[in-house]
Amino acid sequence: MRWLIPRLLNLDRRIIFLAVGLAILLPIVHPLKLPGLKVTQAVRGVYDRIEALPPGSPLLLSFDFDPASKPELHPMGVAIVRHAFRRDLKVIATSLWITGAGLAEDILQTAGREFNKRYGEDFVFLGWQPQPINVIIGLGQDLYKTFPRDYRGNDTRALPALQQVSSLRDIRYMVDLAAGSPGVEEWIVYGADKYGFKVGGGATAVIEPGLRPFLQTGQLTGLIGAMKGAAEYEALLAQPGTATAGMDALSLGHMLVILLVILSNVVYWISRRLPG
Amino acid sequence: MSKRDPSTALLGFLFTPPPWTRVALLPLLLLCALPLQAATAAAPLIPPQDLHASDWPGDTGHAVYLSWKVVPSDSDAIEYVIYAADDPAGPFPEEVIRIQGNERHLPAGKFPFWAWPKRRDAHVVRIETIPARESREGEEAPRKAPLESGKPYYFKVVVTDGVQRSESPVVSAIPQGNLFNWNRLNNLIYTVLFSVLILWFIARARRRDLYLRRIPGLDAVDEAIGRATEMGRPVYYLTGRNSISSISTIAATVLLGEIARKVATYGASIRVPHTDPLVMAVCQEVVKQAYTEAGRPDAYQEDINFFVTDDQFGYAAAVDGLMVREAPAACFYMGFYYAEALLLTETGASTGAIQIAGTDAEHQLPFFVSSCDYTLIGEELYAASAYLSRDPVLVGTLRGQDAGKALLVLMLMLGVLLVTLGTLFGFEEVATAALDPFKVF
Amino acid sequence: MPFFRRTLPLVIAFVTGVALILQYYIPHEASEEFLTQLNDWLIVIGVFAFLLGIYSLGHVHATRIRRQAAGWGYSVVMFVGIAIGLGTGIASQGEVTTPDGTLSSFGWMYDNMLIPLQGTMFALLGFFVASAAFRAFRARTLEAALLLAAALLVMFGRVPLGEYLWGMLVGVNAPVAMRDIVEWIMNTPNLAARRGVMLGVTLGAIATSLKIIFGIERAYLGGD
Amino acid sequence: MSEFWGMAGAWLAAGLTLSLFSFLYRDNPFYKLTEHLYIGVSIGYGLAITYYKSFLPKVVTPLFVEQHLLIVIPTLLGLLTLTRLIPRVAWLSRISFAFVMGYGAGLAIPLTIASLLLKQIEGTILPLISVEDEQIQTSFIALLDNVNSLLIIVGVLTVLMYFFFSIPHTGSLRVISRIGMYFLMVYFGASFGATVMGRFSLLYGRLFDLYTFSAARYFYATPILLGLLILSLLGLALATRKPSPPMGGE
Repeated sequence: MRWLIPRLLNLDRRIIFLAVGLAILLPIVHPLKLPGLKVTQAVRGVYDRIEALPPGSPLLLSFDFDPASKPELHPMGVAIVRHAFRRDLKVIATSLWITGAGLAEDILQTAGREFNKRYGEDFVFLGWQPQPINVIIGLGQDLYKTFPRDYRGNDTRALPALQQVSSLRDIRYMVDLAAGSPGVEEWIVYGADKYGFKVGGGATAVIEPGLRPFLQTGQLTGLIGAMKGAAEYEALLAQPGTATAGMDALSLGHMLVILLVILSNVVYWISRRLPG
Repeated sequence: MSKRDPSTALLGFLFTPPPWTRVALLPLLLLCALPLQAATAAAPLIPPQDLHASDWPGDTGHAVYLSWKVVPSDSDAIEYVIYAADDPAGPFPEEVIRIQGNERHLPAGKFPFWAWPKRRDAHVVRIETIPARESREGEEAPRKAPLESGKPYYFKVVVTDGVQRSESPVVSAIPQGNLFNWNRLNNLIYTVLFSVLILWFIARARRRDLYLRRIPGLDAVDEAIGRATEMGRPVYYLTGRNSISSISTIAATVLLGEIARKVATYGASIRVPHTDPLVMAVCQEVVKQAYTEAGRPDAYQEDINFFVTDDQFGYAAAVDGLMVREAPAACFYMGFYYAEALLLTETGASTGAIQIAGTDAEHQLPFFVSSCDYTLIGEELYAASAYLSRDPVLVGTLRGQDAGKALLVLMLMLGVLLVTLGTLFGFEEVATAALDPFKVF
Repeated sequence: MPFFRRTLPLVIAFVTGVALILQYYIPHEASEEFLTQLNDWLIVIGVFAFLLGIYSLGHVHATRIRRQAAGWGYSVVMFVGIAIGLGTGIASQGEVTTPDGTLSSFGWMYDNMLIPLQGTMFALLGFFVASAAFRAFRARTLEAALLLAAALLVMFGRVPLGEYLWGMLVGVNAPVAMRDIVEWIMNTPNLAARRGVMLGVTLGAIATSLKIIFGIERAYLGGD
Repeated sequence: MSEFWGMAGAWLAAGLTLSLFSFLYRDNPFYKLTEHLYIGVSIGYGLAITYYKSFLPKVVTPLFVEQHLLIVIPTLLGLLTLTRLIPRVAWLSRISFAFVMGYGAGLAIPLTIASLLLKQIEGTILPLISVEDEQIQTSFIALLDNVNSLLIIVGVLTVLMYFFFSIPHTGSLRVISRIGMYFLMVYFGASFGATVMGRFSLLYGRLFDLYTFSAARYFYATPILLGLLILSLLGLALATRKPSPPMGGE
């Protein structure tokens, strides 16, 4: 025991790196399909709202993330857009993060092809403009003025999908997929509460706990948290995707960290009791 | 988690009176109902009473409302149908809206008591669109035209039970843009109140010294520096990765002055690795000044502050390397940090140094708290710097914010008390109305 | 010209700030029109401000190359990166897809450079968080112990395996599922603390805004 | 895009990913090279998007094609921000910054009071008992609900009071702020757990791609590049034969 403790305390961290790599890689190479995924109320809150929107009504989507959060929010985006297309909603998308525009295009195109939806009629991508707060206010005041052209350069006034929507006042529900700021909080403060619509949140794990107060006040109707939330949404749609596939890796990774924290504290506790 | 919206209690009250009124009013209702029941069979429907149309207050000028009295014969068996025209003589071609006799407010919106007295004796209907005169060919539903600001509109209300009809006289209203939204009066009051609080406290702090409590984390500083002196090992001080204009970096430079002064007094040594040349320039001045104040200008060296690199993980890796080699006795992490915080504190902890952090980076705080011996959380960092610098703007702002917090605490306690007692004794309506000033409309 | 240098900016900040505050309370069409117009201007100004931010970063690296400071070669690489990003962008007119629906060179750059680069920078932290878990995260105090306990519960309960193990431990039909515990932590103590922090931070933000409007906070003006 | 470019893309992506991961071994030239490339590429991408998607439709077209005269004002203000780069006239940029900052501050105050103060206060004003049909509910569920309401109220109040600096934390305030601290710790704990999950998700994403690129379809990009990287790092270590000095500064 005595020889083990100092060795453990000064363990080369590259050994731990290796363990992490294996814990994540193993389920990729050999999927375990671990059971136990259950849908939480917070995720259902978004699903039910979209389910309740009448076909043909607009759904605003904001892709406020960049490639750094792709594994968490890309599957979520795909699931939401699929759901919207299944319900024949008109998807109006935008992005407050400049490097998110490419991912948004990719998600919309992939899901659009899958459901045979036509750009301009069934979905529109407005794109990105600088000054996120002003973009939200601008959409609330006058969509056509803020985005005279969509991301592909079309005149926004001429797009059929935007006929019924001239500002955020014509929107009843939006889903914001956010990795930080600008994101959910900005959409609530400058968009939803000012122009009178509801928000469903999709958030990375890092910011999700911080958004819970909005869930309780009803400023958010629901909250999809991280890859786990995305997997739950995929389960609701009965269409498993990349998030569901990632659950095994997360399971093993988490258990590894839990063991490490416990082991470390036990070792620390023993070392403090050892004489000398 | 269940959500209890106090307004649902209010709406419930509007449509179904609470139990105590039921008991009290029962005999009265019976008295009224008896002759009425006899009357309804024979007499014609009563046309809407006291009908008037007005501009909807506090809007851009595209809505009006109609209101008329509630009569005992209102029930779900009858309907009120509203017709509109842009000429007093009509025609009144299409119906605008149809509501049931027992509906009171449309829409069932929430309004504060000061802007909209909660009248239980009237039907109120908000109108934003009327049927357009010319509807395009081939369209199924009649087109709706929004009301235009400044143009007179004429309305009449017809009450019907499916067989009989009874018409009201024509009334008119002109929708107008308003200059003040009374629903937001409370918000304006808070804006003014907060402005006065902050400005007043800053002005006061300029005139005299205001009290701020000592931040307990500052006591840990002495211990850490004492330990460094004993062990003859350096103290590391990091100022975060934000630019010099951020509040947390400014706070970090203020604290650096204090810590450098103690280090100089004790005769220990300090190292400050930098990631921003501007912050470094400021810190050089700060440390020099501190050494002079401590009476040890001779001990000051230019390379106490040194530039490492401006890239995120590169900085962390280089500082980690230095820490491992020099085994500091104490590490201070003040200011704003991003994801590199994890790398820094991990290595710091593994060298066995006393670690003291102070940051307002909410996402990094968990990692600081679990790997440092003491952490100044969020505003505590500003408070520590205000406490040390005695800068009137900093101190005044903190005191002003404290007053704001005290106000919020009072609002919360009062609110919870009112709602709880209201639920207990059945006066939810009064309780929720009393809480209107704390709400958004 | 001290008026133009110092007073005029403060007057502008004050007038714009007060006008915007009042706009919230004035529902009249003219007030809405004012907001619409001014807001659009802000976006246009933002286009230029964006360039300003990029310039200052470029400037740091350009100076480093000129002075041949330590690691100046890496600064050259950064400019090569800019050239790749901008060059492919110009070649594809900023479109990630070509008119016939295939990937443009800009899109190719985005998919094969930007996505892996940005993704990996933060994926690295997955490794570091694990090693920090072992080497740094200690229950030194009661507070830290509470933090670690909450963290362990959340980590355990938010993965399917945790839910499954909990089911094995207490029985699948137990009245309390693992996710209920996690959701309770998230929706009760976590919510309360975050809301307390939020209220404090919001008051701080309002104070900062007020100080900008009243010309007490002038750091944004830069030095003289 | 041809098959060649698809293959080249996979090799490039795998190579960039691996050289960033090489930081796990230690800070090394491959990592630094790739990191600077990353900064550059993001800027280049940002410039291209800003020019084509923002500058052209929001400035050039309205000004020169549609000839909206009003756009001249923000364009001038925008150009003024750039004077910050010319020290002699840098003060001119203050006019634009004053406008932008004043606007942001004025816009934020009433809206944050509404959404972040009042709405949150409203959400915290919860009744501590449940009454139905004039009966105080004492069922387990109802009581649990009440306890949770109480916890939220106590948590918000104590955390608010923890950040109170005008009164010394002695006596009852000491107890209150201690409780506030415990609530904060649970919040940080939840964030901690969540952050671990977030980082692992990202790691999963990258490792998934690397695994995909190791297939025969991509001509074993990952293992080949990994091998090359390890060899080069080994070579580098042999060439220097001493721990790498810290960069810059000293």
